[in-house]
Amino acid sequence: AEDQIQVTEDISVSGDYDWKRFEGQGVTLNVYNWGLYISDGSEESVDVISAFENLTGIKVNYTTFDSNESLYAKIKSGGVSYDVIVPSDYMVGKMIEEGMLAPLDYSNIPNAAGIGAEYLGWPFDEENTYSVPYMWGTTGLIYNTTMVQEAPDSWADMWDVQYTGNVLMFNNSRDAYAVAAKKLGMSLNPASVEEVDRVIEELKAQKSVVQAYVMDEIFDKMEGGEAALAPYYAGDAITMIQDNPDLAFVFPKEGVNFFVDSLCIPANCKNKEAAEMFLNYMCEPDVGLANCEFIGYSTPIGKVWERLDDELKYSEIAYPSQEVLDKAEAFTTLSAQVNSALDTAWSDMKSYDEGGSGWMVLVFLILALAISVFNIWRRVRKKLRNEY
Amino acid sequence: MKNRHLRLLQRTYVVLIFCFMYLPILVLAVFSFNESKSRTVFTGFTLDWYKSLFTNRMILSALALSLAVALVSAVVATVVGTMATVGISAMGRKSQLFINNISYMPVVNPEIITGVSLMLLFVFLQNWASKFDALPDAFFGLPTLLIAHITFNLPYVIFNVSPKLRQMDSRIYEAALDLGCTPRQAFFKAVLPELTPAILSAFLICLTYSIDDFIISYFNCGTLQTLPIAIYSMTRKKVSPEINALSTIMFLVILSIILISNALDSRRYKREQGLGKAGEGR
Amino acid sequence: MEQNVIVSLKDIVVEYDGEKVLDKLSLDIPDKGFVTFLGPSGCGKTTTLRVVGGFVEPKSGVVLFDGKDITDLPPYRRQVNTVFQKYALFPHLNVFENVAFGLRLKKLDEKEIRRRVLEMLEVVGLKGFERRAVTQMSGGQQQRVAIARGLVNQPRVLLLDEPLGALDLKLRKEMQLELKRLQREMNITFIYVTHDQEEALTMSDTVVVMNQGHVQQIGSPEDIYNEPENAFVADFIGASNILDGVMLADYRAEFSGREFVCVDKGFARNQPVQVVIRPEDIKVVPAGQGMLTGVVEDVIFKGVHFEMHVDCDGREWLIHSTQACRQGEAIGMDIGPDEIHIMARMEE
Amino acid sequence: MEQNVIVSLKDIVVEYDGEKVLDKLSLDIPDKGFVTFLGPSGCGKTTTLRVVGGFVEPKSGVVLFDGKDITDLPPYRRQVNTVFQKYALFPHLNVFENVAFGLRLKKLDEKEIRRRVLEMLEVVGLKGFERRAVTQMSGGQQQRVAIARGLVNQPRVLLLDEPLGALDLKLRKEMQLELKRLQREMNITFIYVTHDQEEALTMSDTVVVMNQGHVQQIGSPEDIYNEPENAFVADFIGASNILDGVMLADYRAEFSGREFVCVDKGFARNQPVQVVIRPEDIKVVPAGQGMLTGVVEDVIFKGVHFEMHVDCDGREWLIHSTQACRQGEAIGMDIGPDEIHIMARMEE
Amino acid sequence: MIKSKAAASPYLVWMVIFIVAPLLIVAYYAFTDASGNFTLENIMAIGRYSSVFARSLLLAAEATVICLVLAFPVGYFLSRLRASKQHIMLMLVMLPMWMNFLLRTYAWMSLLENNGIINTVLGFFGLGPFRMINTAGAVVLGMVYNYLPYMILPLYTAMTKIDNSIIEAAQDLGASTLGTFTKVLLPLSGPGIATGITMVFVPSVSTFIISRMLGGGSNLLIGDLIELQFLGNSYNFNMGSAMSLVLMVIVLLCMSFTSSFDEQEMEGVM
Ligand SMILES: Nc1ncnc2c1ncn2[C@@H]1O[C@H](COP(=O)(O)OP(=O)(O)OP(=O)(O)O)[C@@H](O)[C@H]1O
Ligand SMILES: Nc1ncnc2c1ncn2[C@@H]1O[C@H](COP(=O)(O)OP(=O)(O)OP(=O)(O)O)[C@@H](O)[C@H]1O
Ligand SMILES: [Mg+2]
Ligand SMILES: [Mg+2]
Repeated sequence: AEDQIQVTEDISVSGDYDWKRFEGQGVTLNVYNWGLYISDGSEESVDVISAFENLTGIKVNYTTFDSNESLYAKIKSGGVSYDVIVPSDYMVGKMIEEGMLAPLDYSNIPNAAGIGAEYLGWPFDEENTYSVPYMWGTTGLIYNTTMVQEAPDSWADMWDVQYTGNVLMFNNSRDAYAVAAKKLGMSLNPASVEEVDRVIEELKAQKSVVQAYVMDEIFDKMEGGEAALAPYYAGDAITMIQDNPDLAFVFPKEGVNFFVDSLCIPANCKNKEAAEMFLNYMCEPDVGLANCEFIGYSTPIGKVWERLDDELKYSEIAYPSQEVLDKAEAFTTLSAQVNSALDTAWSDMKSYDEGGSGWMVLVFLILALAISVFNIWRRVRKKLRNEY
Repeated sequence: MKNRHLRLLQRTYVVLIFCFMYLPILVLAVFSFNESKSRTVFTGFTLDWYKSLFTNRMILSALALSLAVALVSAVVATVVGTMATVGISAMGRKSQLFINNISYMPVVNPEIITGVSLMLLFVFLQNWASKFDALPDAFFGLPTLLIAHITFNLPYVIFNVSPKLRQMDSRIYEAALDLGCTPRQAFFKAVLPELTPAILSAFLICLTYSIDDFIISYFNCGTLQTLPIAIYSMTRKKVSPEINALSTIMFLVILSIILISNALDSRRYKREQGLGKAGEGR
Repeated sequence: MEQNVIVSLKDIVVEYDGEKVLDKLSLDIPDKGFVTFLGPSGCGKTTTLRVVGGFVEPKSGVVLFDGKDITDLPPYRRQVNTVFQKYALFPHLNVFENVAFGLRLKKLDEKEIRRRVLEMLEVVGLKGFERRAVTQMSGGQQQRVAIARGLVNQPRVLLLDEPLGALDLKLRKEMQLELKRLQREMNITFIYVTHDQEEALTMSDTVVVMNQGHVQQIGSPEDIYNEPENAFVADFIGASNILDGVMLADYRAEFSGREFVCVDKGFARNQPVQVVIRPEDIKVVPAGQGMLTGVVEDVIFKGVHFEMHVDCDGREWLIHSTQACRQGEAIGMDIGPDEIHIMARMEE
Repeated sequence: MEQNVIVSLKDIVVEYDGEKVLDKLSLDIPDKGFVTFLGPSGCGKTTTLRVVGGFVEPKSGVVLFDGKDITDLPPYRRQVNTVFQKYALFPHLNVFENVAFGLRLKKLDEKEIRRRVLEMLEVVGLKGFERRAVTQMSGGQQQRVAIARGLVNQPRVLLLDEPLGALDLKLRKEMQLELKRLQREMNITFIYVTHDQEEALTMSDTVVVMNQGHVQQIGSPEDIYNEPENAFVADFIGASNILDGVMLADYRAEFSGREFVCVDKGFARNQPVQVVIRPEDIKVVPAGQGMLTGVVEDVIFKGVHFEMHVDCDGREWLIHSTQACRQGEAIGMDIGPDEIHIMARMEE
Repeated sequence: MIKSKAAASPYLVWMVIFIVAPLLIVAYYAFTDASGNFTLENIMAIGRYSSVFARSLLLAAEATVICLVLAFPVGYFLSRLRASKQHIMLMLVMLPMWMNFLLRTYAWMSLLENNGIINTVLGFFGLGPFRMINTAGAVVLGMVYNYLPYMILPLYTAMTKIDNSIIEAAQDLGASTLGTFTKVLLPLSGPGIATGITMVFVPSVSTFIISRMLGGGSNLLIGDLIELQFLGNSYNFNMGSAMSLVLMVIVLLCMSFTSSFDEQEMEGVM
């Protein structure tokens, strides 16, 4: 169109926005995103970040995290100031509660208007004061067809001993909890500490079956045929299946997690307006399309969906049927008490050892003591000898 | 005869150990030329991964940052550490022991504790300074990274240089005085050159540790990414053979640096020997 | 030969950790001489040298140089250079630069430096070695570099602290002659430290025998050897037979149960004395014919002479003789009046 | 004194990197003797010792011990103990444990070990030092520990590789006597390595002079000193005047432009020979009276004697004399027939 | 020699601020709760993770012992080589150390995976596949591999100081090969062994990379636990500090073993 600015071959952005106002000011944006969650130019994709830099003259320092919790910890620990972050739903809520996010000035993000209404106004941020949806999706079960007897259809298959050592599991507390909770037919948002304990017990029981607790390593492992079953995000499953046709994806019958990842600006952001420009850029249809094609997640922007190629557009995995969505449940922000119970229980679970080698501590303490006594004795002896 | 068997056994053992140490590196190198992304099946030869590596901005900028941090921190640590060594040597035995023991802390402490404790300090400093607006905006980042690297480098300088200083013949210093140097001149003209090899090797050690450090940087890098951190984030994603290409290049660079410096060394040695012979001939 | 005094120490006291290492030491060093400090390990030789060089500040006392007080002058202002015990060459510099070090500090021009360094290297016999690394030289060569490095600055006095201590016997002998030659050629004062009496005798014009921070005797090598002033000196300079005796009158001494004629006088009547007799000064005669009779206990072939341990009334005598006796043989011993050195008995 | 042979080397060849270090060396070591290997540095003394000790496998040749072939026996099976060049004490053990090391390996009972170690420490004069760390001892003391450690095992042969090399002169002299005494007391064979001729002469019953992997001469110290078989031995044992000459007939030699009477015979007529004359064997006589006339170039006082360098028709003679001459003085030199040692000229 | 204590002052200031102060802060956090009140709860709560501590110590100890056993002969052989060869061999030992730690560990992933190179090769011989990755064994292997040079080098340095004649002296006195080893070689390489143990044990016990990359996150180690508190799921500075403190105490206790050697003995071994 006339009022479009052609940035690269693939990307044009709306011309009625002042993209150049920070040019030459040496502005740098620190963008903190999930791994593999933007079209970054690898594998012949479009490099949307450098296009943004060319367009605006703003430098982007792009780094990645691999779970909401580590994002939270990194920001919470202080000091670090990011300009744009991409937390998921419940984490957005938690961060809002703790005053970690800055309210958005939508006049700087006109493209937000293109976002479908069904993706706005979720409980974690009802007015979308702090967050602009970036991608949405569901979780599901990825499996290697050559390694399973019959296609799994339930989370419970991940507890099946015939897959011992061939199961991968989420390496973050909420997602892992969700799997176990759904298996038990419970809500994936625990309401009480007892509930947490109950579900974590289930995870402990699963431990002997699990080969590894991983996050993005799952790509490599599933594509390489290292494991038979793994729960992961639907969008990523599409990527994996593309790379290894042996893989398949299923929405377990107990129901899955529905999530929205949102673009947010932390409260201690140093350059909010530039950050909002980045948000606006991310909501550009061309950019959204590039991202969507690269990462395979589901877009909340209508214009992007329309332009997807059919394979993705009508993908059962990316845009599941209503039946699946009906059974899907979203995360909510937990109360502080339940949250900390979950964290503790999670690390308990991780450190839990069936063999149980608690007595080893005793052995080690005794050993350490023996060594130090031996040392003192040695020194005394040496001293005596020297005096002699 | 028995000796020969024993020697064969020794050789075999050493060769096996070296195989163990080099096997993984070999694997990395071989698969950097693999056409497909598979890390285990070799499907064909390609140099594509090297090409794409050199267009990977993340890696290149992380590399630049790592080099810069390593260089600056090594220089600062070497200068401060050498000064410290000289100063400490002038102290009494008790204070020497005390300072040395504290200096040992970053060496014997697990890296994670050094990293974490520095992070806590920086957080504390920042919270405290934010009240007065005394610290620069981007305090967490380059400044903290540099401070952390200098901190864990300093002990290596001290423990490398101080034995040299102690072993050094104090008469050399006196000889310089005797020949007309003031104490300051004597230090720079006679003592410092003597310490140079130790200082240099300390500097190299600092560089190495600095470039290789992951854990301490990980806790103190703020929004920045050093090369190890970039590599870490790469290993946690869908791994691309670029990483193999990167390791192969790093290995070759290091290997060639070592070989060149070795060759230079032995050439200098030979030249000196040759000169010596010529001198005797006359 | 009446000589000027170049360095003069007056009542020097040096303490380490409260222990007196030099105790009111006074000493005049004649100009253009080869003066050797000789004494057992730890007697304070090095310390004395370091006082002259300016590396040790005496607790009290005065150091005069050419009549001027230089006690407080730092080392780099003294017209004195030192050759250190273990050379202390600068390992990072080659031979040329080591020698040129002092000259460069004086900011002489490059040509002049070159000329003087090369000249000095020629003098010490290291022509052609300029560019050699000092670490790649033998002990003797390093020694020469150290000497050249000192001499090139044309000091009035060169201090040498056991410069040959680390060399093997053969090299040592060579370097002794070399040093002697150098001192004559340069015509400056050498103050030389050693604990090897043979070395001291071989090289010096003047020998200063020290013990426990005190000067025991100063004199020419012959004086010191032939007329030791006390038993310590006598014993330290060559193996000796030292006996207790009594001076009966002038020229008559009694020891070993017998009266002897000697050349000493001026002692009080019946004054207890010590008698020193060199092993090579005892003549071996057939048993019964000599002044003393003894039984050979041990004979050791030493090449030039035989060393014999002779038991004489329960006292062991040491005799050097070119003539071998058998073990167990009884022999007579003759001692000429000249060979009997009488000295007042030291208090122990 | 006819003695049994305890160690016998037959045609031993040792190569390092293809270079022959010992070249068909054959040698008999008499039992209960004090045998010294003497030779310049690098001549193969240590290597020979190590062949006996079992640390070096000869390329060919046989080592006999008491008549039995032990060439392939490992060191820990040989009835031989070694005192190493730099002692090689175990730094982690104290004096007692160092000495007890060999006994403990033999699994003797504790009491017996204690008795023998203390006894041995007493023999070497280290009573009361049992618990001292060896690193805290002086060189001489360490030496004694090393000797005790070897001797306590009651070896038939004790090998000593320059055991006194690192000690200073005085200590060295003491230890020489000490070692000699020990050897006599223990009544075992000592094989001793040194490159100091005086040491070799002082201590040995038998001296083996080696050069470049070959034995040059075997004999008693007196034989070696007085009747060197070739110029190498003559030169190596004490400073000598070595001149080229011609044998005119039996008992008549010509050298230095003059005919001399000597005691050697059996050479061919006009055969070129080398003449060795010891510096102390030359008598100084007034100028014109002696067989030769020379001019004194240099006089050095050496305590016992004066060392003179005399120029005689352009050749420098070394003379030791108790009588000093002035520098520049012309003197005569007399040489008795006994003092002239004639030997066939070596091919160089 | 050169009497200038002032030269040390920049370092002393640095030391106080960046070495001493951080440790004090760790201690402070360890004994306070989120609102800054004194508490012992953090320390007590560590009891819950005793199995992690035990596992860490056990795996690290295993790795250390294996390193020691593997490295001892290497150090010995190297120290007996000729000087020129020693130089090259040392370079070879150190070369892998110059490679990025993460890359080296990553390489093991390719080797150990179920469909990895080792299993593929074994497959040719009809063996396997063996499950190697994501086991405790893989973690130990990673530790051994990464820290082996840290064991070889100090051992080598200590052993170069053992003169050949000392070994010969032992043989001379009747010690067989085994006797020489136990009675002379082993005690004399003591300082090297101690340093080597430190340099392998400390990083092994606190690693979180190796356990994550080769252990699959189910073999949680102390390092993981601490990281979890500061930059991960749990987010609890106080708890993390308490764990750090305990870890530090454990390590220092073990290190007192090393420092019992004289400074002089240690010289150059570090
Ligand atoms: N820096 C010092 N600190 C303490 N004591 C010292 C120092 N230097 C020398 N001494 C002591 O002073 C005494 C004299 O030492 P000095 O070095 O002058 O002896 P020396 O005659 O040169 O002996 P040597 O022949 O062994 O060199 C010795 O007892 C020595 O221990
Ligand atoms: N391990 C070795 N490898 C190579 N060459 C050797 C070795 N040991 C000795 N040599 C060479 O063998 C020759 C004889 O050495 P050996 O040690 O027997 O001499 P030596 O007579 O004991 O000399 P020194 O008096 O210096 O101890 C020398 O040239 C030496 O360089
Ligand atoms: Mg001295
Ligand atoms: Mg030798």
